[in-house]
Amino acid sequence: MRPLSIVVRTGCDLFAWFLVIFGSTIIIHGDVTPGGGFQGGAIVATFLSLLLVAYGGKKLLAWVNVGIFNGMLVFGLLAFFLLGFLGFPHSFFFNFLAVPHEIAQATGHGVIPPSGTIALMDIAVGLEVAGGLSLIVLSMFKGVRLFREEHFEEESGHDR
Amino acid sequence: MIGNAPFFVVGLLFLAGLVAIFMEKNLIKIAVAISIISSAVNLFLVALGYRAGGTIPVHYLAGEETLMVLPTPQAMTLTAIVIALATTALLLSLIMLVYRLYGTLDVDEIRRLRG
Amino acid sequence: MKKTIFVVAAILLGAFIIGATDSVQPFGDPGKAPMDDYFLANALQHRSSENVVTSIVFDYRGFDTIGEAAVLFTALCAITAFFREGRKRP
Amino acid sequence: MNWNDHLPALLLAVPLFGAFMAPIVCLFGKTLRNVLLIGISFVTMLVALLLWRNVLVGGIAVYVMGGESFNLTLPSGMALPIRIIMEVDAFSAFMVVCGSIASFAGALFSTNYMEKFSGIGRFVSLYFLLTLGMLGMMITGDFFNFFIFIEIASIASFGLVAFWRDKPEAVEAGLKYALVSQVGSMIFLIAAGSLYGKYNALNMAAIGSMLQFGVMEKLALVFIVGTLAMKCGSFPMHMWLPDAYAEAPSGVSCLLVAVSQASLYGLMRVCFSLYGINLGGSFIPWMIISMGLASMFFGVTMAVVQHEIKRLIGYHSVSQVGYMLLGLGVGLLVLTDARGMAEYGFTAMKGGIFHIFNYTMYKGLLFLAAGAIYYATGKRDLNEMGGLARRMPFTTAMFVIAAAAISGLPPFNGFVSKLLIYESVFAVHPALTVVALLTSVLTLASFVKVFQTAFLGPEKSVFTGVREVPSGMLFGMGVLTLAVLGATLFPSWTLSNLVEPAAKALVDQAGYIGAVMGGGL
Repeated sequence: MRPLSIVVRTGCDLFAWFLVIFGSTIIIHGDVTPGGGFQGGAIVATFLSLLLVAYGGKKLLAWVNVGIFNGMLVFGLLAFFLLGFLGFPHSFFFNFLAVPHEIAQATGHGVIPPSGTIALMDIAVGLEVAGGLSLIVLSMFKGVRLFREEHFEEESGHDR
Repeated sequence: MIGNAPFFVVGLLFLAGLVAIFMEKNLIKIAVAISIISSAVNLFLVALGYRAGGTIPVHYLAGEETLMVLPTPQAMTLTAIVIALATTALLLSLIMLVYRLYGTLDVDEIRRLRG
Repeated sequence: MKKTIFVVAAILLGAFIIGATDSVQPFGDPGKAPMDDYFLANALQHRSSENVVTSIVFDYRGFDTIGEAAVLFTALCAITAFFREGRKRP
Repeated sequence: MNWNDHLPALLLAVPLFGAFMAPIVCLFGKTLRNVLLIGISFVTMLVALLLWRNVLVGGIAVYVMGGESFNLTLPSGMALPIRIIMEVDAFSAFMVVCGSIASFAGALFSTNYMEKFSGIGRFVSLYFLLTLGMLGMMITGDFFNFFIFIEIASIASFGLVAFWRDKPEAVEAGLKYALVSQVGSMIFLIAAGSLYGKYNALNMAAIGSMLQFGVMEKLALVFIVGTLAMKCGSFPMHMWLPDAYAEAPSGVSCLLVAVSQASLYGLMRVCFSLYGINLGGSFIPWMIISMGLASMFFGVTMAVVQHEIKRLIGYHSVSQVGYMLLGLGVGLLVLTDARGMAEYGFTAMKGGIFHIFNYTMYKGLLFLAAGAIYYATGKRDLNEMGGLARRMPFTTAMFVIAAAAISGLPPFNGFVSKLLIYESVFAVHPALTVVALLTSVLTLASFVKVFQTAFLGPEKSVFTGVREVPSGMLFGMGVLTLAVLGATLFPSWTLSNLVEPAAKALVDQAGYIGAVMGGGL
């Protein structure tokens, strides 16, 4: 993909970051307002696709480090799994951190949100979805290279 | 019938998707048809949960309202949307691979497996 | 020939589905909903989650959600496996 | 806290953990990756066996995901379950044992088989996710959860079928499977949604306890049966199955066999435990029986003319699924008729269920043996092979055992289950037995052909460099051979411990519903 005109690139420079902030807001306030991990993560992932469209693939691939997205993905998944696993004396996926509404209102909010694992899982899933969708976009873009470059070994099984 | 118009629309969309799958030759159009079917199913789930006059199932925004729409279909739809997204991405990748190996998107020409 | 059969079958199936719209509930009136009323009544009290949908997604039906995350992860694994950089040809 | 109570959750948590850990572990080299692949699938098998033992001793195991305690199915003041409930009765436990053994064997086989390809980290993840989807379908008691596990299993299988991305046939098979399966899943979701709309419940037992057989339920039943019959590869929609089985890597084909059995499980669960005695008339049972007959006959006739080994075995899968549909369909036909049930229905169900075990084991073994032949010779066409018996003695021996079992030769386990099916369906109509016998004869004929052309005969000059396959692959085949020989040598033990409890649990609709609806406070 070729980079687009300067107008588009400047617009992208301005607004792409706000998308990340908007997505993060939706992720963090998932237990209070409409939205949640999946929706917010999808919005955060638009950051990369916007940059890809505006600047073209060559420049973008020089900027990004795929390891970061892989790390976000695996960290989100393992955190989600661990939060489910910690509920184990009761049962898998038991919400062991939740505080009932009356107590939460009487004592005020602490560091951990009163909805317990709901809010934490929101963040974990948000990380996972943001990383995962970015990786999907990136690797589908990279897949275009398979059409051009011929110096990879063919992988077509044992029977060829 | 007219009271059930949303379900009727779901049926029409589903039918449109099915016919497109069988009639279209282009693989990308078939992928679009599958997307349409998934959207029809999502619409169906959301329509199941509507209660006449109900509000959004968020206590903070609904205020003192007591009648809310059913939340479970919305949660199910969220899940189904993500699944549809994942499948669409996978289908498009498979179509890219097919185009790379066969050089065509016509379903009638992609027939190495037969019998 | 084969195509005609398929199209006829598709139209029959579609007619089936459109006809079935009469047998589902009337729109806007789901009738008694004990499960959903339980969620609406208890999500705020027990879990102090204002958003009932999120409390269903992550708590009451939390196991669905890890399945959903796994679906996304599966699609990602499949796509990155398809477009992997294979070994360089010597 | 007693881990025995949490086995249903652990059964799903272990492969899930393996799938999520695979990207990290694969950074640390090949050995650790193989240890993960084998270790996690071995632990899964262990958990499955423990779960099966627990269910045999203690009855139906119920597990509430996210509940305050694991067996509190109904919260106070509620008549319906609100959370996702895993329900493991003897039939589910039986299926779980079959599936996890196949998964373990495929994992052992894949370590050596996939060695020289890139992207194995993703392969390991996909393999565990496929195992997870299969096991989840087998133990879940919730409709929407069932849909999710169907999707996990099918998306993972698209990825694994097309894993050799430079092979046009593999990509085409994956795409074909993806198109067919996606439409099917959406139809399943419509059925689940309409059941939810009517009863405001997603739990199978809860819906089963309230079910009235009206127009909507009939439509939902037809949708579910059609979809799941497609996913287990029965006749009118079987076209994807031989392609996908033949083009997938062999270890994966072995697991895919078990995954299609999970769809069969879902079909039987919906027919027996959800609709059960409410299943008015005999339309659905006869539909299942005729689908079974058609799959048996057309599958085997297509198989006889094939000349690629794995494709031939894939067409035999279609015909073998027919046996199970026949046996279980006859059981369904006489579900409300106590006398017919006692006389022949229960025998038919025992035959069908025993055949599930046998089929998973020997069909997995056949796929693995075919994969070993591909690995050693690099050829896939039967006409180019010959005289492999001297070069690959172990593979030959195991292939012979599997081929004898699938053709129903007397001492082997395939014979026992087929005999049970023959003698019981004869009471319904003699023509059914005739078709089943004919299928069996044709199966024998085609496997004699394979054995004779590939292993016997004069040695071809191109095969002088062929050697026996590496030990990992032999061990993978050995696990399944042990299972086949075990069921062969101890048929009465297998029947009374594995099969009969499963058949009893499947018939016992009230028990399945009562485990959820009767418990709690």
